[in-house]
Amino acid sequence: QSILLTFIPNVQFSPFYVGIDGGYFEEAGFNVTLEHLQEPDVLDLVAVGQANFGIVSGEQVILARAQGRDVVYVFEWFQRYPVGLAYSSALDLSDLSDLSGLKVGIPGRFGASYSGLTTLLHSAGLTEDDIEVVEIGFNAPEVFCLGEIDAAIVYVNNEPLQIRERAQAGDCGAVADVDVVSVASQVDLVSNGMIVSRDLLADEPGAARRMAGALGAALREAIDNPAGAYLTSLNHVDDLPQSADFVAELQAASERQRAFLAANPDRAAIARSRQDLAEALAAQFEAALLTQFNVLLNTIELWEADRLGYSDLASWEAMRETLDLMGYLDGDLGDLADAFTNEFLAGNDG
Amino acid sequence: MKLSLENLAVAFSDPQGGLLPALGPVSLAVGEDEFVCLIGPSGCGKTTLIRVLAGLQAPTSGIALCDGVPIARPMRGFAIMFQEANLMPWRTVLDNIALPLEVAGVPAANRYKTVRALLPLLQLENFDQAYPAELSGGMAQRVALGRVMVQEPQVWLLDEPFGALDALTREKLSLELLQLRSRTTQIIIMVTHNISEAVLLADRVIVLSPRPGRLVADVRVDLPRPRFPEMIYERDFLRLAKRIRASIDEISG
Amino acid sequence: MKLSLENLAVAFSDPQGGLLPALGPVSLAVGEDEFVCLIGPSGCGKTTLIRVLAGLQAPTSGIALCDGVPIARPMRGFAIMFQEANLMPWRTVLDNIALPLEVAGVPAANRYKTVRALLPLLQLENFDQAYPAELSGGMAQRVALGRVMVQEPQVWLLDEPFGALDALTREKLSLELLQLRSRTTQIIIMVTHNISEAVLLADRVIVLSPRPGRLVADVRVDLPRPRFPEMIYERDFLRLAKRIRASIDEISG
Amino acid sequence: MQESSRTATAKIEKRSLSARGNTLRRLSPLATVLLLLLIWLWISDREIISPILVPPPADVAAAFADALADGSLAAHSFTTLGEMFYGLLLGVGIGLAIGYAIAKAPVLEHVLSPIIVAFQSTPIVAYAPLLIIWFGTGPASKVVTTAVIVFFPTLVNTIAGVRAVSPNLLDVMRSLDAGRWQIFRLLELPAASPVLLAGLKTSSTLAVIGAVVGEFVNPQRGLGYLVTSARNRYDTPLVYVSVLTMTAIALSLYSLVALVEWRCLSWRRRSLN
Amino acid sequence: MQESSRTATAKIEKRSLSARGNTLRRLSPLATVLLLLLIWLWISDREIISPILVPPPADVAAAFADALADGSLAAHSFTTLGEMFYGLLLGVGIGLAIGYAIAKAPVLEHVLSPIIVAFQSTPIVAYAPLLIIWFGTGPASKVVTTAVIVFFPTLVNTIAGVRAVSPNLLDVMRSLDAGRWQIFRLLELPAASPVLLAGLKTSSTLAVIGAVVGEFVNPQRGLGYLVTSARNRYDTPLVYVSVLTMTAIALSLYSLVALVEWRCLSWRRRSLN
Ligand SMILES: Nc1ncnc2c1ncn2[C@@H]1O[C@H](COP(=O)(O)OP(=O)(O)OP(=O)(O)O)[C@@H](O)[C@H]1O
Ligand SMILES: Nc1ncnc2c1ncn2[C@@H]1O[C@H](COP(=O)(O)OP(=O)(O)OP(=O)(O)O)[C@@H](O)[C@H]1O
Ligand SMILES: [Mg+2]
Ligand SMILES: [Mg+2]
Repeated sequence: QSILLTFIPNVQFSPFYVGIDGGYFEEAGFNVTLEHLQEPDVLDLVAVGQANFGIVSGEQVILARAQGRDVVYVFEWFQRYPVGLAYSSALDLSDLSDLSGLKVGIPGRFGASYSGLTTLLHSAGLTEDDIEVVEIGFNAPEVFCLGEIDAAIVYVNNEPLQIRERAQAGDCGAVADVDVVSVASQVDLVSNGMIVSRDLLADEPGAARRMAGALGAALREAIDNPAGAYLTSLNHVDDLPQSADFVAELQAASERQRAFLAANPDRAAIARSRQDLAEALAAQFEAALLTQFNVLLNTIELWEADRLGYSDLASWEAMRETLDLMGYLDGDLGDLADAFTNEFLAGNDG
Repeated sequence: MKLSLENLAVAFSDPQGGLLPALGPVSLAVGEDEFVCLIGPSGCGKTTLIRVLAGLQAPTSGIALCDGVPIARPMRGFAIMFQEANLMPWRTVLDNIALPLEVAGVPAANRYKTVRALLPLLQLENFDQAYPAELSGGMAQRVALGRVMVQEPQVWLLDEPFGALDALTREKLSLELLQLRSRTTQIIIMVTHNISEAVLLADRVIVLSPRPGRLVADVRVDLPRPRFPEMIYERDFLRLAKRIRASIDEISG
Repeated sequence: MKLSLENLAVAFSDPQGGLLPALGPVSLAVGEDEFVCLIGPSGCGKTTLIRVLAGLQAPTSGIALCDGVPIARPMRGFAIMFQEANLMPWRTVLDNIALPLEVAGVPAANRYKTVRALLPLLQLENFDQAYPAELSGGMAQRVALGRVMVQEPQVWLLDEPFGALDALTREKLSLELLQLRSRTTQIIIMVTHNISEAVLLADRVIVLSPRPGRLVADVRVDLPRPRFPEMIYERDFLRLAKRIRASIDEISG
Repeated sequence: MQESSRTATAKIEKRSLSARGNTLRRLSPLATVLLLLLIWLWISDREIISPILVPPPADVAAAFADALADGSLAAHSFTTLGEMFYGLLLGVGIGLAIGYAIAKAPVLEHVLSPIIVAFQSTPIVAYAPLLIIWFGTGPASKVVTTAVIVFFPTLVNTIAGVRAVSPNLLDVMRSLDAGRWQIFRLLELPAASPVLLAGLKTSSTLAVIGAVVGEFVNPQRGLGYLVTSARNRYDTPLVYVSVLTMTAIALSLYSLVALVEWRCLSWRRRSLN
Repeated sequence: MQESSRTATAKIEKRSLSARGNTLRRLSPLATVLLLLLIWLWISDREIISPILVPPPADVAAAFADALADGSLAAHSFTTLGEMFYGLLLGVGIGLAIGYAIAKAPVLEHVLSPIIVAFQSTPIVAYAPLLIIWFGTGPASKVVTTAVIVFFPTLVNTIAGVRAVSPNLLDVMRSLDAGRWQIFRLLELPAASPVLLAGLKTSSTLAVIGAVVGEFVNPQRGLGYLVTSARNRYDTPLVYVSVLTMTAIALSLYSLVALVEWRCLSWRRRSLN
């Protein structure tokens, strides 16, 4: 059983590594291998039945359904939309409409970044014509630090860290620190999650449920024990920063966390435990060693929810509205409610 | 083996898009053991004739036969020496001469032995490892001759084989050719511009007209064999040479 | 214009990595208006000598001078005809002959006029639009000769210019050469293997030894001019021819 | 007897049929395209591959008509064509110049090869930011991408072609006291042209890739952008339209070079007859 | 007088110095690399380009040492090398075969060129899903990517090289009643080798690009993966390490071809002296 992922092996996929190493997938009856592909390829391969499970963002589901790919979104992995706008702290953007007239870098007019920018502008009552859009590819930190743009559309869990690190090292021109306004803070847009094909639901209705359950459990473990998740990721991601000290410290932290979790703490307490861990590590290790771990912590903030996997119609509608604004929806989308389902999530039995 | 040409003619498409008659029609029969020299003005089709016999050029009309079989492709036992040396520039003298043996599948040691035995005769003793670009014009021609000799053919097709050689080397090699031939029966058809050479070597001298080459004279050389260079001062020799010269002068009016 | 060679010698690196003496040392002076024929065994360095004079080959020792100036690169007024035709396969006969004029910057109309006037002489009338691959060996050689003629050189360096031609064409062209020369003063240095031709044409016949070629005989031909082919039957002619033949026989011992 | 005269007759016929042969020759690429179209029709009709991946020709034709009608296809194509044109100009020009220099002075090959190979083998993503900073986000960076990829085949084939020029013919030119430029124009260019044109064939098809890859890295407009954006919108017919347009451009360029070749090498064709 | 004898002396000296010349020749690429390194040092020392884009050599060296020590660089390189090897084998093999066929039967060029050019000019993103369906997500799909890009230069140069074989020498072989394979081995291969090797030079450097692009589309491991991953972490020194490794691989391959060329064409060198 392949799960098709996007991008490349990366600490952000740690729930899947936990799912494999922790035996969650196996328990659910899957022998999982992970493959990384371009997002449209993931979607098409799931749609034609070449693979059963894939991870794509919600907007892709809408777009693809409009073009006749009958895939269903069964588990919302990222509860918060990961895109945001990074800008120098020196800039006052407390009111988003102040964006007007600025030079904003974006990878290109496609994908999640573009949806994110459109949504941000829309919620600020602006349009693309009010700002200067500069297409820079995936080169935001460089271009930003060289002062070529005023702000950049970024993935909030990764690039701001990189830029901040540089800014603090004095490597980022006039910029001393960056602030981020995330799309999620303005509008709830549906984000990355797991898809299956309609055919699979018809042929093997149990498979989606078992997979959603396993993923939910693995995701929960990754959220609750980031140190453990990072250690597991080391087995799957070739070039995660590590050192003997760091690994030993993470192992200790993971053990402590396990003990702490055994006492059934509430979610707020767990969140605090993550914060504490981050601070403790920051005091102990140099920043370069910690970046990927911090990416993981940032990403966990995007995953965290009371009901993992749950997506609501409003976030889908918001996404559709955005896509409409972008002029991307010309096909026949049908009923948006067919695009996703929450029926396979734990606690929704029957 | 017997060769015969029956109304053989070759035409090429000419620059203006028409047809350029290059040779013939020619009819000719060459017996078992004949040494035939071809003489004719430049561009009259001698090379073309040789190429037809070698199976490299299809006739436009008429036919060339070997023992009654039409020559449509290169035949076994035939060897051709081209007007140009046509050596492979990446092969040494040794390997160029050995090429026919290599194609025939003779093992390396054997073929080099055979070729080395030939080098003194060709006066190329110290040049076995030289490349064609390091040879003089006459040396290259001798390598090409060696490439024919090594095949021990039954039919030799030689297109001005001694053209680039000085008189002495020329005599030496042509006498060598006569000797080789005295040992086995072979047909030799040789193009030359040298009347004395033709009379000295051949059983028959064929004179062709200007383009398109037709048979103008077929002079039987009935001098005794073996022949020697000194013969060129003999009466009979001079008579034949003059007759050939006369028929050449005639055609060019 | 006067040419002189002073202890000129050329050596090439030989296949074994040593040095192969190819020519000389040779010393020679050629006057204003001389027609010199070079005779020598194959591989003795005739071509090499011609190439040194053409400025295409640096001597290993000694020097070649033109009016006292060392020849280190191709000189104005010199034209060389190579032993091979060396035509450009992508140029028609017309364009191949016109090449020197094109290099000299002569406008197209003029150069084609000049070349066309030359074609009958070369017996290439209907082949102006033919490509080299469509020519016979002798025709290609005549194109190469035309390429030299069109330059109207003061010094002609001819390396076996008539080697691939039949006796008649050969005579015709060499007489043409004599005529051309009778009109202006020109130096002609010509390699040939044909003793009669040498005596008929030259003021001096130089005989070279086998490699490395040294001067063996320097025979002054004092036959009256203008000369005609019929002269070859005259006593003086035969005497000179015999003398040259004797010195050739001598060196090859 | 029959065999040989048959050969002869065949040879003569071949000549008189050459006009018809030319027409055939010109039609054969069309025949291939038609055949491919039929295979495509058959595949999508039988759904041998899901229509999600291989849309039916009719859909693609419709998408093509749309893209033509609203002028977007033309606009994107012009962008890409412009990038290709300047990229080719730059890359081929520099490739010819450096290649000629190397052919004439072999030491240069040893000195320059590390730089040249590095240029050629470094994937563009690696230096995309530098490209954007130096050449901006406009077409210049794509022109550079194209030039880089186009440069190499031109270079190596120029070297090979010029080096193979017959030394005998070089002697002829030298004996005529021809200048460098004359030697190049009258001897080296025509002598090397078969190899140069082969390099140009590779370069011209790589030019499309170069421009499109440039547009992937920094997509603004052009056919590369169109592919990416159509792919991201799951508009497979439009993906096909843009890819087929690229192919058409590449094929036109290739045919152009082939035509030049056909003209330049007419002598060889006639000589070989 | 002096001038000419100087030329002569120079010529003789050149010969006796050829051993030293060889050493020089071998060292000159190293010298270039050294020079580049110095320029790089100078740029990053003076911060002419921001260290964000061009990290100091020392950092890159450190990253290189790390990547070597933990064996990851070797592992990724082997993956990419493997893909390249099989891709080259496949692409060059097919290119040679089809190229030879086209050279011998020119009609084929007209029939096949649309297919071939289409293959060459279609960006891989357009057919990535098909590639994965047919060849899976393993190395096979990258081998195919490599083969596709490597195929074309081999093809066109094979055509050009084989077509340029002297018809006179072909007559020699035919007169010896040589078989097809003998004609190929004894005449066409050596005669066409300069042009074939030029094609191989282009192919071998494109092979790196092919493998890496394949890895971008479907990244599991390999140098393409390493670049993406380092890029994503904004680990510029590691980006440099992986790119320099690619360059080193390309350069080795190129040198290998150049070496073969040096051997094959020794006759030409000696003839030209
Ligand atoms: N491949 C060809 N294409 C067109 N015409 C040709 C071709 N080969 C030869 N010819 C023509 O055919 C005629 C005869 O040529 P051929 O080479 O047989 O003459 P030849 O008698 O050998 O002359 P030479 O003594 O000069 O070598 C010439 O006019 C030549 O132009
Ligand atoms: N480029 C070269 N490299 C090495 N050796 C050469 C080169 N050119 C000529 N030679 C050698 O120099 C000697 C003289 O050659 P050259 O061509 O001058 O002879 P030639 O007198 O013209 O002979 P022929 O009458 O056969 O043409 C020969 O032994 C030849 O092998
Ligand atoms: Mg002939
Ligand atoms: Mg000579």
